[in-house]
Parts: sequence; structure tokens; C-alpha cells
Amino acid sequence: MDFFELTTEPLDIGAIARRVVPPECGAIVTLDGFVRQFTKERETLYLEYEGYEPMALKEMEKLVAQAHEQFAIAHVGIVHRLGKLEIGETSVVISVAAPHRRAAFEACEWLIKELKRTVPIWKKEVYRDGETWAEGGEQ
Amino acid sequence: MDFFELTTEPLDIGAIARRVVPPECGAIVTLDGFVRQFTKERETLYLEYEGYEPMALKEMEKLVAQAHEQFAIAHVGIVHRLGKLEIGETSVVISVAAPHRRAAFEACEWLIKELKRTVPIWKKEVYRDGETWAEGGEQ
Amino acid sequence: MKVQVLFFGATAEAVGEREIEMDFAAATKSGEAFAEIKRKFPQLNNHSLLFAVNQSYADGGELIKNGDELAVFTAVSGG
Amino acid sequence: MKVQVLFFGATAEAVGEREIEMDFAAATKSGEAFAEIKRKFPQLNNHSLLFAVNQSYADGGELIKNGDELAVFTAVSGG
Repeated sequence: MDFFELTTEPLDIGAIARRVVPPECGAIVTLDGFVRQFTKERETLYLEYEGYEPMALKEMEKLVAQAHEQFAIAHVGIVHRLGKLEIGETSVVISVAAPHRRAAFEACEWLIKELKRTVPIWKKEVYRDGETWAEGGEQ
Repeated sequence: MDFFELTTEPLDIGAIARRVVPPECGAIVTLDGFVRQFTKERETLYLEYEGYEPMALKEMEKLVAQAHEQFAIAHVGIVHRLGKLEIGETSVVISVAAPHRRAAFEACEWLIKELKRTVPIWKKEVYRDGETWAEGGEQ
Repeated sequence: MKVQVLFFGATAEAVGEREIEMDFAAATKSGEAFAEIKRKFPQLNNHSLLFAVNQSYADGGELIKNGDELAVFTAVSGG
Repeated sequence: MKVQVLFFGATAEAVGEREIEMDFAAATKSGEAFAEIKRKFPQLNNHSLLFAVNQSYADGGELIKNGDELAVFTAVSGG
């Protein structure tokens, strides 16, 4: 029941979390990343996410496999949205179900950190006064 | 934009998470607790949650205030469902928005731990072969 | 001095009531009041109990006043 | 020996192409191939770059084969 997907459609956090529920688990931890309106007082109008899609899916698959090695978790779901995103729209959802919630928190936090380091997806921030491709480590 | 509520209606995780979004934040961490089908190989048919409602709301309010003191977070939403819950239904959602996701993870984990210790809500587990009021510390 | 005493979940089941009225002497402290409730309902001693006065956890030292709302319940199990 | 070279985001913008074909000598290692790409597009040196061969991060030692898919991109910024 693990999954990792790229989509240009809006993300439904609840529906994604629900897909990682196994019968023996009682808690899901979900990270919901979304488009900030302000970054250091500069106002973002919208974002565009671009991915190297086949490599992004492979890297997401590796992260899920590594998470299972490192943490006592049941299932992981990762969905990243690509394309144009308005302010407040969800860009990424990572849901982790585990028998014990400690492992779910740890794995979810590890997964978002690694995703931001390794999965080949880039965001272009479009401001009132210009646009820029964010390069990693800036956030 | 903090909130803490009790309801007998089904919980929409995504809608709850969305309500804690402030414009300067980029991440929400959400804990979604739900009805397990199996606890130590015993099969649960359904659960009934009962709350000492006015005190539960006061205790939730205290937790939110304490979380703001301890963690650099923006907003917290806590909604606990009461009444009869079927397998797989969400019993509690805690969403924390923060400028930096580390604080959101820490605060969310602290809030669910404290909620399970202090907020006067009890669950009755109904099995095929009987029923029992869970008493704290058992989970 | 009349107070309401509330029971929930396992304590409501043990006592067979969700709410009763009890009468205490003036200047009764919450610890004494809860000891009296346990004497009145010895079946409560099968449980590990928590006590509240006016919707806050009690430390035993609160002075009970007329019209107060007391509550007796087991360790909470929400979430 | 022909390979595809892909660019994304900031590198696509710098190079002005999303995909080009390049020709390398037999037994070229990925590190040499990427050095040649940077010589061909010196504007890439304004960026901190990552390299991939066949959709995996490259360590510079991979032997490039005919038909391989190379990619050059900046530090990722998803999430």
C-alpha cells in the first residue's frame, strides 16, 4: 500500500492519508507542504514546479525503501504536485502510518527532509517583480 | 486561528489542516488518529468515545496555550470526534502550522501525547465478545 | 452544602449513575469529598481514578463550595 | 557515441534547451562528459550543479554508453 506519485491535479490531504491506513495501525502523520504567500517579506504570486519525472519517481521509491529500513512503519504515501500552484495550494503530501506514532513522526520528518535534498523537482517562484528558480538549500 | 473542537460528525483531515494555514508558513504537520481494527489480535467492531465536554474543551485550550509557549508555531487546530466510530474512521486530528517544519513536528507530537494524558475523553472498545472502557496508559 | 458529582465511562458504569447530588459539610476540601465519594461507591476502588472540581483537575486541597461541579473518572483514553 | 543530455529549471533556462544530443568518445566517464557539457555551456558555471546518468545521481565514474540519458540540474527545490 506504499505509493509515490507525481500529479498536476490538486492534492486532497485527507484522501492521501486515508490510503496508507492498515488495519493494525492507529496513527498517521501527514506533512502538508504548500505555497507560502510571503518569503522574507517578498510576496509570491504563484509557483511553478517542474520535475525530472522518471528520476523523481525512482528517487521517491528509494526514499520509501530506506524509510522502511530505518523506521518501524507500515505504509508510506508521497504525492508531489507539478505545474502551476496558487498561494495556499498543497505542493506535497507525505503520509506515514505506523503502529506507534513515534516512528510515524520520525519517518515523516526524515522523508520530507530527504525529498527536498534528493528528488529532482524544482520550483520557480513568480513574484510581482520577477521570477526565480529556487535552488536547493535556500529554504 | 487556533481552534479546538468536539464534534460527533466525521472529520475531514484536509479541511482541518487547511484552517491552520497562515500566509507566512509553508508546512503543516497533521496527526490523524483513527479506529484500529486489531489491537493485540483482538478484533474491534467499533468504538464509542465519550467526553466530559466542557472540561475537555478547557484542557484542549490549555494544551494549545502551552504549545505556543514551548514551540515556535503559528497555529494549532485540534478536533476530537465523540460518539460511535466505525473501523478506519478518524477520531482525532491535530494540525500544526509553523514557519519551520521542525517546530510543527515537535509540537504536533507533544500535543497528541498530552491530549491522551489530560483531555477527559474515554473510549469504549466494542469487540465481538464483549466491550471495555479503555483506561489511560493502556495504549 | 450541595454539589453535583459527575461520572463518565467506566465510573458511570460502576456507579450506575452519570450524575448525583451530594451534601458536604462547610469547609470540606476536595480530597475529603472524593474520599467520601469512594466510601459511598466502593466499587470505584477497582479503578485508578482522577478527580476534577469545576472542570479542572483537583489536587485535593480545593475548598468545596455550594453548587460546585465535581467529577470522578478513570485515566483518560481519547486520541 | 551519442547520448541525450537533459536540462531542467534553471539549467534549461541557462542553456536555452531542454534536451540536446551530444557525441562522446568510447569509454568516456560521466565526470569527463559533464566537464565537456560545462565547457560547451559556460553559463552553467554560475550554478551549483548535480548530474545524473540514466536517472540516477552520477558519481563521475560511470562509463557512458551509447544511448545513455544524462541530466544536468541545480540543487533540487521541491517540497
